[in-house]
Amino acid sequence: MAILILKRIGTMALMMLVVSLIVFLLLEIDKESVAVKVLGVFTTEEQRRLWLEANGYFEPLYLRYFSWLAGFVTGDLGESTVFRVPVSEILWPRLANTAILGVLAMLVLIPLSLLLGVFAGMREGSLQDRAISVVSIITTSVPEFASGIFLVAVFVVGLHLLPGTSTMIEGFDLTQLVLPVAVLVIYDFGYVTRMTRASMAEVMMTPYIRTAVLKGLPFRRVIVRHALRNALIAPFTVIMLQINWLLSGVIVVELLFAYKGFGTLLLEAALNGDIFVIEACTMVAVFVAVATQTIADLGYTLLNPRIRFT
Amino acid sequence: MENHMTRQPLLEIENLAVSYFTRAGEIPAVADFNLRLDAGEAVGLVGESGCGKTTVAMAIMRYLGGNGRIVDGSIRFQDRDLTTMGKEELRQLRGSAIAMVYQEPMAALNPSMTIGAQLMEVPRFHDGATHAEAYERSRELLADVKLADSARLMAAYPHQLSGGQQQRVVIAMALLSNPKLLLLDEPTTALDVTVEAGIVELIRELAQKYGTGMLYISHNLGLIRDTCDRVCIMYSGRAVEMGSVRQLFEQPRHPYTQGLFHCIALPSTDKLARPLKPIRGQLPLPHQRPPGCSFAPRCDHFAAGTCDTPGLKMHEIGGGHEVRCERWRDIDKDAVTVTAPAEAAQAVGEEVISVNDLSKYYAVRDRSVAAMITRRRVRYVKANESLTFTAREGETVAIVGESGCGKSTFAKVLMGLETATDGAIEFQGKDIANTDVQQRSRKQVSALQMVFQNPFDTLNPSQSVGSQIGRVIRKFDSSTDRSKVRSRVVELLDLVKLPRDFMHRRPRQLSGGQKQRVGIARAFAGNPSAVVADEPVSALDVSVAAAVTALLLDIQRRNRTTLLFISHDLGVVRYLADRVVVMYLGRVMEQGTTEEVFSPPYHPYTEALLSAVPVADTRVRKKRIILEGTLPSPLNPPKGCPFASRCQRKIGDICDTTPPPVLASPSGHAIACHIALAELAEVEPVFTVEQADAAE
Amino acid sequence: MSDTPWWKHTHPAVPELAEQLRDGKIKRRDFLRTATLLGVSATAAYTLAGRLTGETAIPRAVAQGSPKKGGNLRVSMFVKPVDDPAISEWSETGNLARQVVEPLAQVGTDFVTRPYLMESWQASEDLKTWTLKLRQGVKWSNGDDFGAEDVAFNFERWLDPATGSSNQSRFAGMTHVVTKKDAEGKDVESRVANEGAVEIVDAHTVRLHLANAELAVPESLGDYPALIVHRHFSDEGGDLSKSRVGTGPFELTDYAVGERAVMRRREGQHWTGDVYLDQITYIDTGGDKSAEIAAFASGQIDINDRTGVEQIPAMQQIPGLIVHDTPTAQTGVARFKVTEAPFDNKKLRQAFQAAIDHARILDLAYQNNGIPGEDHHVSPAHPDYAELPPLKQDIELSKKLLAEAGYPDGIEFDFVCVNSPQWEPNTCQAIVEMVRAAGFRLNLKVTPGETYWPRWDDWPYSFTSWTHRALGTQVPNLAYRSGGVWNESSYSNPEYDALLDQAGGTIDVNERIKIMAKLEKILQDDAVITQPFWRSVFVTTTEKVKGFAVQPSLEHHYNKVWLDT
Amino acid sequence: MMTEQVVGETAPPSVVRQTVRSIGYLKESPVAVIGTAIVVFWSLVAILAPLISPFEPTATILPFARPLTPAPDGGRFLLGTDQLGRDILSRIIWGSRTVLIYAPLATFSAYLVGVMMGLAAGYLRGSTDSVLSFVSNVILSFPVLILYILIITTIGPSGLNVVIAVTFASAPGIMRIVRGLVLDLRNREYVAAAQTRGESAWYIMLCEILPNARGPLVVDICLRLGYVTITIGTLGFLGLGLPPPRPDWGGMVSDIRALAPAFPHMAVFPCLAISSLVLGLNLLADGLREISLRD
Repeated sequence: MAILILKRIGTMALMMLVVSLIVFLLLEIDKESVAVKVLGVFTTEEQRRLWLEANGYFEPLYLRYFSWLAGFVTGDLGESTVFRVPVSEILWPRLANTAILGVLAMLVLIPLSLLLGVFAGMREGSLQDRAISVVSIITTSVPEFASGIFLVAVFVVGLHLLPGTSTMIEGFDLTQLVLPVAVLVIYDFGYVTRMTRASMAEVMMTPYIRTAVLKGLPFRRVIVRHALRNALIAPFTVIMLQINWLLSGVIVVELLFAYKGFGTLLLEAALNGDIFVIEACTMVAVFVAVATQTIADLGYTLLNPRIRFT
Repeated sequence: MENHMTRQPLLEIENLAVSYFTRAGEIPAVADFNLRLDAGEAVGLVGESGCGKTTVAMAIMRYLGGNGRIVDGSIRFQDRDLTTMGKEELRQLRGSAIAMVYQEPMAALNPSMTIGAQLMEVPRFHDGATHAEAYERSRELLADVKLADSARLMAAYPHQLSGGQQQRVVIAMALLSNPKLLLLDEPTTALDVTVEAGIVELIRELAQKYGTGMLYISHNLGLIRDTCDRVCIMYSGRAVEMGSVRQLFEQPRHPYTQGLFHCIALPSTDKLARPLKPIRGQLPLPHQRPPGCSFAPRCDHFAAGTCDTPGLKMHEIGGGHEVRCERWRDIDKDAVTVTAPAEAAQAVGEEVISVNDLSKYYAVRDRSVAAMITRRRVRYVKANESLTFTAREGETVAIVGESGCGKSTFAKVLMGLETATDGAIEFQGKDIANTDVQQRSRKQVSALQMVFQNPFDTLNPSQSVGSQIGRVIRKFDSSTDRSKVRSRVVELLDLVKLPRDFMHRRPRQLSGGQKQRVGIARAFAGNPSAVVADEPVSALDVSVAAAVTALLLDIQRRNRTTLLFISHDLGVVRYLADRVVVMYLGRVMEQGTTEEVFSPPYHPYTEALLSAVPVADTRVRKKRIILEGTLPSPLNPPKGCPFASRCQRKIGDICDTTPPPVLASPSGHAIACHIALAELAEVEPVFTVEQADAAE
Repeated sequence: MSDTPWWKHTHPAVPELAEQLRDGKIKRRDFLRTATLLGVSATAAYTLAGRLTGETAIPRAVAQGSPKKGGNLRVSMFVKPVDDPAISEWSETGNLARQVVEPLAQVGTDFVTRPYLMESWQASEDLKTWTLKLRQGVKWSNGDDFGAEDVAFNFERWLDPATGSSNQSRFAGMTHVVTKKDAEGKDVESRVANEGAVEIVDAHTVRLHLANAELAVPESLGDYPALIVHRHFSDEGGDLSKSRVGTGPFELTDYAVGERAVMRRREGQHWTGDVYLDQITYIDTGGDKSAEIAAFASGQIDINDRTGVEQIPAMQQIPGLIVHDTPTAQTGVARFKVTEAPFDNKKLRQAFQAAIDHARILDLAYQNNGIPGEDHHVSPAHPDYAELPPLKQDIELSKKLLAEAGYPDGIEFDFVCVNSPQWEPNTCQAIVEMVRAAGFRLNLKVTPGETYWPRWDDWPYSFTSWTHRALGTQVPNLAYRSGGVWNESSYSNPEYDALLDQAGGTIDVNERIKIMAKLEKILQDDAVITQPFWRSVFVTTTEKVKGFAVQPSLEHHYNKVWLDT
Repeated sequence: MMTEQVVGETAPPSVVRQTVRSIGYLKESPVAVIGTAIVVFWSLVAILAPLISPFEPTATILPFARPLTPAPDGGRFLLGTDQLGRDILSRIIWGSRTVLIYAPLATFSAYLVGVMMGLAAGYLRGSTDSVLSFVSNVILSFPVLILYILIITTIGPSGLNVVIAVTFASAPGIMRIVRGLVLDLRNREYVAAAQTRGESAWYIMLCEILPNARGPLVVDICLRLGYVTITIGTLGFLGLGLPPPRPDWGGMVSDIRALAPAFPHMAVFPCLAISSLVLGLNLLADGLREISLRD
């Protein structure tokens, strides 16, 4: 197991290295555009040249890459051109905010979708199955921006029940997270539910469930002891992948609700050409994604004795 | 045979009818089914796939899935009607009074629970046993099913066990609560023949020990003969004949039962003396069953007005022997003599394929820490080691062995899908062992073709039959003339006795046997001089298999093609091969003519293989040899004789340490063994025919 | 605002202006604007104007009941970095800084520039020497007295090329170009301050010496990069978020860029008198305008920085919100690159012009919140604006002209515009639809700013937004003079250039307007631009917010704002 | 299992008959029927846009009209108009063209690349597989919307670039699916049969393997079309989508979202349009999967 973990971490490091190269090349290969982004459109060529010179941009590309990478590894993420502060000063608090949002969404999403999925898949083709399937397929078809706008129209403008933005100015306020979490969950729970349902339904069809039933076990026992464990292996991976998805999903939600998270930081950076923030955000996002993927793989191994013991 | 009427009936099925309800409507799976099973009695339920035998078992268990329903009749178990029983009562019965053993042991066990946990559930839920009691009982039963090291097994997961061990676990689970009735649904079909022998032996012993009534479902008459007291033959959802094993095997009355016996290649018989006679036609689909006798369209004794009237009943013909045939009195009960004309053995021609010291290793990269320390990072799976044999024109060479013996690897090397590690294969005078199929000339490729194992896999589902055959023709003749290709396709369809309009069919519109015929047509499209047939009929029902085998041999003889027939079924091999090569763990154990291999001197492995073959002939007495242990890992093969770890005739350390010499007789019969040939020659033959006055 | 006594030594042009006003030769508004720029105090100007015209001059910031003290004003605005006001590029930065540090002059909600940290200014006749009389008794929050030294220090910083302040170009007349050799021996040009450009006359008087005439000095002093920091600002790190010494009524107590900024009222009396609010909380609601509406709807904010025209209908639907507006000289122009075919064809351009109904575009794209444009880029808000006969849409004429231009079957070309703010693509879409009837098939290419701005003066036909400038000649100087720095249309007309020079040297408003009329007519006839409208700007508040009026540059003047709870 | 009768039928099945049959096939799942109906509905709307659209989609007529307001020159704004006075119904009708051009185009392009990669990786294995798998893992490790934002902000928003971005971001996922299918299918005996007659690798990949992978791929195409539709909408919402004035559902919502609380009709209808199309595609995928599982 230790070997497996080490191996996975090695793969992860390699992946991050390649991603860093891609990000670097994508954003910094054209140094002229870097200068334009950092100094602004209305600067003279002379000013840009001076800046490039001062910041070592006339070094060969690979040297630039290595010094950039070294900076990254040591936590020097550069300075935001829009915010004019070190990127790390804004990035980490924003990431923490998104983590709060993400964890809350997951706390709602996971039990909800697993429960519904298991409930539906347990008796495939039943009324409860049909109902859950229909609801989940409909909610999955509504884009986040649409459900967000409607929830605001109904609960904020119409009913005055909930706060319209989630800026958390007066300190942490759970009511401000209700709508963002709702939007995230509404869009995503259908997918996880359907995956869980499919997995559960498949397990319910397997010969070993037949064995368990024909062993004379009570239905509850068959479900809880025999079906669930096997049925939850696939959704586990799906759920871990949702963390990757969440990093995308929060962009729309954070924008809609003015939540000061990682998603809006990245989006605004991208729209404003805040190059070092883009780089840092992307690297962090990919790191989180790759790390969860790694955890998912390892967890899958742990959950699945067929892999664990070979 | 005791008169079962005097005994207490354990299970009585009366007028059972089961249907599945689909969008297409009601599909009757079982109709008018009656069966009585006494305590301690073993009844065999035999039939080809789709005949409804598993449905009967599942109806007893009341487990018919979402769309299956018992539409008529009753199933009484110990005088309680299972068909009307409440859920809770049923649950208490399941797994305790009635238990079941399944076809695929691997699938039947929960992959994420330990063996122990799965076993212990039975006493815990049925007998209210404590954890400790349940553990103890489970462990004891594991020992009972002859699984050594039961404590370790209790903590193991299913995938860590071999197939045979898994099935023993399933049997142990079934027996844990001392069931009165044990349903066995093809319990050995998924297992290798030597493993099967061990399981069958175990079932027989346990049934005696526990006095359990058994309903043994199988398509293999040989297995039924070994395990059951009475037999019920099913065809197309109905029982067609029922009686004691002796009654049925010696005097089959129903034309279908008779046909079945004609389809089986018995290892005790000779292909020339008793050729296979397939049943013509094919099983009707449930909604296409004819009125009256379902077998009527395939029956030689069909009489209009009699056989096609609905509601045919079983007729008692004495001694508990029943048959559902209106004309049973008119059919000669010894009609087994209807034989196809015996064909003379053919003279063999010159060598076509010559395999010389062929080896094929696969490199396996070991990434464990231990391997890093010992620097043995790369290890080799020796799939084939020093194979040497030849095949001549017009000859059928059988390559026999259990799964993992390397026969398929050899086929791949021969076909050029893999290249050899060492050695040579001479084909038409050229060494092709290291020539990838892409590098072979078109002539070489077309001269060496293959028939594959799985009929459901052998044809591309998205292309029509005609275009698949046509592609081969275009490829080998480089002929692009559409009409020429088309006429050749028609020719080939004629050759494999398929209607010409099958050209436009998609594979999914074909039955398994028809697909396999197309596969044969495809293989012979380029007029090959040699054809490799990799278990071509193992997945087919007996009646279909017989027809396909006969067809294959017929074409082979006519074209004087060399046939390399890969099989694990010694019955078929005996029937059709001229020469036999027995393989074990990538090595040749024994080779020679069919007669030589099937009679002493045997290699101990050959001997064990032969004894494991179920024989559906009550007159044949068979020596029982049960192999212990499992196949060694090909990654780490034994130093000496590969078979030493399981050999019933192991003579000592020499077997473990020294590779055996090849003992060859002048005729070319070769055995790789440390035991002297003379000693082996004195071994009692595996099969002895009890009565000299056998029909043949 | 401030009560400044009548300053005796007004600019020589003022009496003349007053005369013209009295004679009805110039409008009151024009008088006010020009007079204040020349150094007449706003109150004085208003009083004078009132006396001269008989109207009562009341500033727009009207009394709204009796002010209450206390409260927290929650403002929705991008919270941009607050470091050095001198280099800030964003009005948002200026608004944050403005609460802490203050400018010498301020443009009021009525467009009128007034002295702020000054008591008055006075320009020489040639407009080259400006004397700034600083306000006395103003204290820095650290207790220091505010004085000439602070102002001199700020000018020094602004003019130092190392600072990188945009004020350097605003006060270009105080600098000259020097050529230096860089490390590689290449010539590098940069601007440095002229010797003696800033003269400290006494503790509260500073005199600026410019090399050329400059009328807009007071407005430049009121612009957001011209906030006056303490003389030790550089020594204390040059960062306002760290060194929070200021003259303003508030201090920055909590600040996270991109999220929030909290201003608390300083102890003690501010020099402008009572400041009612206890606290101002700036809340960054992000780039999504619907989030801001939701914030208003759920009572999370009291006021926003600006309201997009596209938000107004929604704001109006929410009870308790007031949308304030003020007209400005901000605009956008669709302009041809007149040096490039086919736009070098004047007939074609005129055909295009004839196809435009300016008022209709204003209605569609800006919901009629502004003044229709006249395609010459001089605003009625400018003191030197000359009214021309209104332009009329004439599709038939347009078709005819287009045919004459050689395109009887119409013409197809690309029209490039930036994707935000939204009124720009909206305006462009309205134009595209409008001219279709005359045979112009325009392919609208909406691009992000990142694509648009690097080439903004390069596109053959594109739409550019322009901010407002004090005088009618300022934008034409930049945009339509031959070789002008921002001449995006590449328009070049010696006659036009000459008129521009002439107007620049003419202080007499009527004379100037006469010149402007010619100037405007030339540009209009040459049909270089389509200028659909002059747009208003908007700010939304809740009903609780009192004492507020929109400042045309969207500056936050919250000293007299109070919350009615 | 055999689903069709073995008797009868002698003529070779024509393309038409095949199509008719596969549509008949859909009837087996009510879910698929509803899904198909929705998709076909929108396709017809897109095709017939010039005929059924009551107004020019870009014509600026009467701003802020509520639904059912009569138009000044006759007719009625059934779904109202937007802030520029454009008829919302007409814009939705014409917007279906944009969606039904770009989403399929992007999906098709992604499929072209993904299928080729997947075939090569799954069939050729070895270093080709390692390299392609690693590349796809790297791309898939980017949260997808972040990837889109990065690409679009780098190359700029335009229809073509959306297609490029979708291709870049989706191809690796498609590759994974195809690779998985190929890994299974390559062991089929008909593939071995093709190999033993010396067929070239590309023939086997394209003619023997690919057609048999179409079942799961068709399901995936439907899901992915829906997803791409949402993605294009979301990019439009974030201001990175297809530039105006071409009507685009996501862009329509984005343009008026500030007005949504006051003029819900401007947001509701485009949102309904996009959701219903995605729903149709999801239902179709669900139905197809259901049908394929039954056989």
